[in-house]
Amino acid sequence: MTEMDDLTRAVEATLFAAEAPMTAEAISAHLGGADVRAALADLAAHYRQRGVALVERGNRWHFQTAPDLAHLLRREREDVRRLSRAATEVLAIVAYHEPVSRAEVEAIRGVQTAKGTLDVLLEAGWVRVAGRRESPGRPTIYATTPEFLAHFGLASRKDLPGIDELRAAGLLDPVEDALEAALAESGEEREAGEIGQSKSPLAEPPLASEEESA
Amino acid sequence: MTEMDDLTRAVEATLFAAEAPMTAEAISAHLGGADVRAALADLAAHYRQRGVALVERGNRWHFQTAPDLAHLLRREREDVRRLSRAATEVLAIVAYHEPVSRAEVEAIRGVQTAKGTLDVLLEAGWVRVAGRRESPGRPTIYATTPEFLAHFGLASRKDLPGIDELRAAGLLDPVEDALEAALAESGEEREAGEIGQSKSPLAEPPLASEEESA
Amino acid sequence: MSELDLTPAELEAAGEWDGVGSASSDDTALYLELDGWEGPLDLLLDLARRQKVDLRQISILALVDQYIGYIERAEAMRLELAADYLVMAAWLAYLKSALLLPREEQEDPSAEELALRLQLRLQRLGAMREAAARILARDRLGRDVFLRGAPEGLRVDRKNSWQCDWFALVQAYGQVKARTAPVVHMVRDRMVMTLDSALTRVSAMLGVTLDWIELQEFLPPREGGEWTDPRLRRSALASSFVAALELARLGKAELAQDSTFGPLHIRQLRT
Repeated sequence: MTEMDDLTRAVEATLFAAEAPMTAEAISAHLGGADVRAALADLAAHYRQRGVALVERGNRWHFQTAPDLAHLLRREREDVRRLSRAATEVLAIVAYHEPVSRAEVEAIRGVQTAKGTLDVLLEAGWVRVAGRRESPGRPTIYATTPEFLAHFGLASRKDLPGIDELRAAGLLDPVEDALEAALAESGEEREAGEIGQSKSPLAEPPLASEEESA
Repeated sequence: MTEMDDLTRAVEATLFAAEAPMTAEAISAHLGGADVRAALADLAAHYRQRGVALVERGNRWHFQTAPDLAHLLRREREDVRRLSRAATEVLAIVAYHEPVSRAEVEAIRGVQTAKGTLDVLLEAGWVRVAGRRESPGRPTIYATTPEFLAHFGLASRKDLPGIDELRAAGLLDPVEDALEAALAESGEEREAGEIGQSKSPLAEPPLASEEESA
Repeated sequence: MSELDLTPAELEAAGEWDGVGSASSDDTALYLELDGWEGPLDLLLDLARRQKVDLRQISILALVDQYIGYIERAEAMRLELAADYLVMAAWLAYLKSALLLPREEQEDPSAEELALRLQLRLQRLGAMREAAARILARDRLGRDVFLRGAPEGLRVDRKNSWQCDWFALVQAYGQVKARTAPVVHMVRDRMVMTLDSALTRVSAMLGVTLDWIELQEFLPPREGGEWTDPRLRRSALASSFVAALELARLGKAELAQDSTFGPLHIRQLRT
């Protein structure tokens, strides 16, 4: 490395610390009137191939990150995240019932839907706002997008399995039924007192607030 | 000028663009996991005699103007925090004795420390709460931060002015320890029981309360 | 500035002291203003510095005299003295008298020990005060050295890539449907024996005989495949049991069970 003269060092430090681009005159005034042109030229040459460049724009000088490294300033990081259970349910309801309002989604789910849950689906690009329903309150209605079909490998919404198919696959069996079936199978000899297993309708409030967030 | 390798350029650009000092790990993470230690050493050497220097403060790296150019760059409006004498003393005691409890600070200063004094240092980001001491009362203990090192141009606490001499002279040890050592040295003929045990109420004057706030 | 062996005057020159207790003034010019000191120890340290010797060699006796003299002058000028200063004065007066006593008459802890302790404290405070001045005299960020004035800043934009598969979607819909279905499910009729019918049945059967009858006998006969529903059987057993308890409570029947979990027997009570 070559020795730098003091003026060049001073110009370098001044421009480095400056909060805005400076004209050669302003730098000179700051440094007691020295002629800084040679120093600026030296510095510009020195920084030409470094990670930082000294550039002149409209007579004002400033340091900036080398243009080819600009991508370092803004990096994108993609976090792969699994859709939460709640969001998956909302997505499924939108897909099966579209176009559907949030109130309708909630009625079908039986739980309130956090605002963030729909936002996640909008962000993922799987659900879009499909206008407003011409009914009191004119609620926003939602529908799925072509990206939704593409992501799930569906040619159209008709490809979603119907209710009968779901039932055949056992996906519609209520949890309680499955439990009782299991009990009846294993527990012929159980005591009578155990009958009380079947849930009363009051065991679950109709509209619980959503525990699981998106 | 010699050709720079891409990684060194990227490290240079990253640190130039960064708004706060960065650890080598953070730089590495930003640049996709590359080992940046060699690049940092190269850059530090390159900038050693320039108007701008690459420095390491508490494991964090940043560029700053060269100290000898201070007279050229000093601004009309200093943006350094003015500290009260009390705050300055507390800061020094925390730095040289860390981790240290408030009671220990007060024992050295001989006055109670106003709550605001420590708050000023916490707010400046120079002192942090470093947990609690596992002793009766579990007092909160304080230590300095990387920002403290950066602000005062210290690479690490080892850089604290005169810390080695102070330690060698025993001036960082508690008074009790020093007293015992001194008595053991001078008073071979004394009875062991006499040494530093059982403090009488008169053994030490009480703490004064701090009138001056930070 | 050299970082070692700063004199008090240089400490002042470091420029950050707000304190008024200037050590560079000489003894006669002592400010009679206690606000300048941060307590008695601070004043003592200042007085000690005036001895212009290493803190390890200060004369405690001289220091005590100076302090007490200072306090007396302040009192003579009718200045309000903070209690701390008076307490220290009293303590120092005690220390002085103890130091002047012959050694053997001294109490424990000895006056020398007390003096040494005071000296050690002054040394420590003095060391920290110098250290503070040295720290403040370093090249400070924003005063002597500067960070880049207009850093571009580094930004990491987080983008979420959401994952969900076909099966999870369909399964979720099935679960929603299943979860909201129980309203229908719960009203499904179930074969049960009510308590009323059990009461009637047990009462009627008890009227037939005076012998002990096992509770099991009261259950409806297994015929016509009706018993294939185990739930009806359990319901009948439970209802009959409650009916038996009710009859016993009413004094119409008595119950007996030979062993825990053994067969439960019931018979009519003669009235």
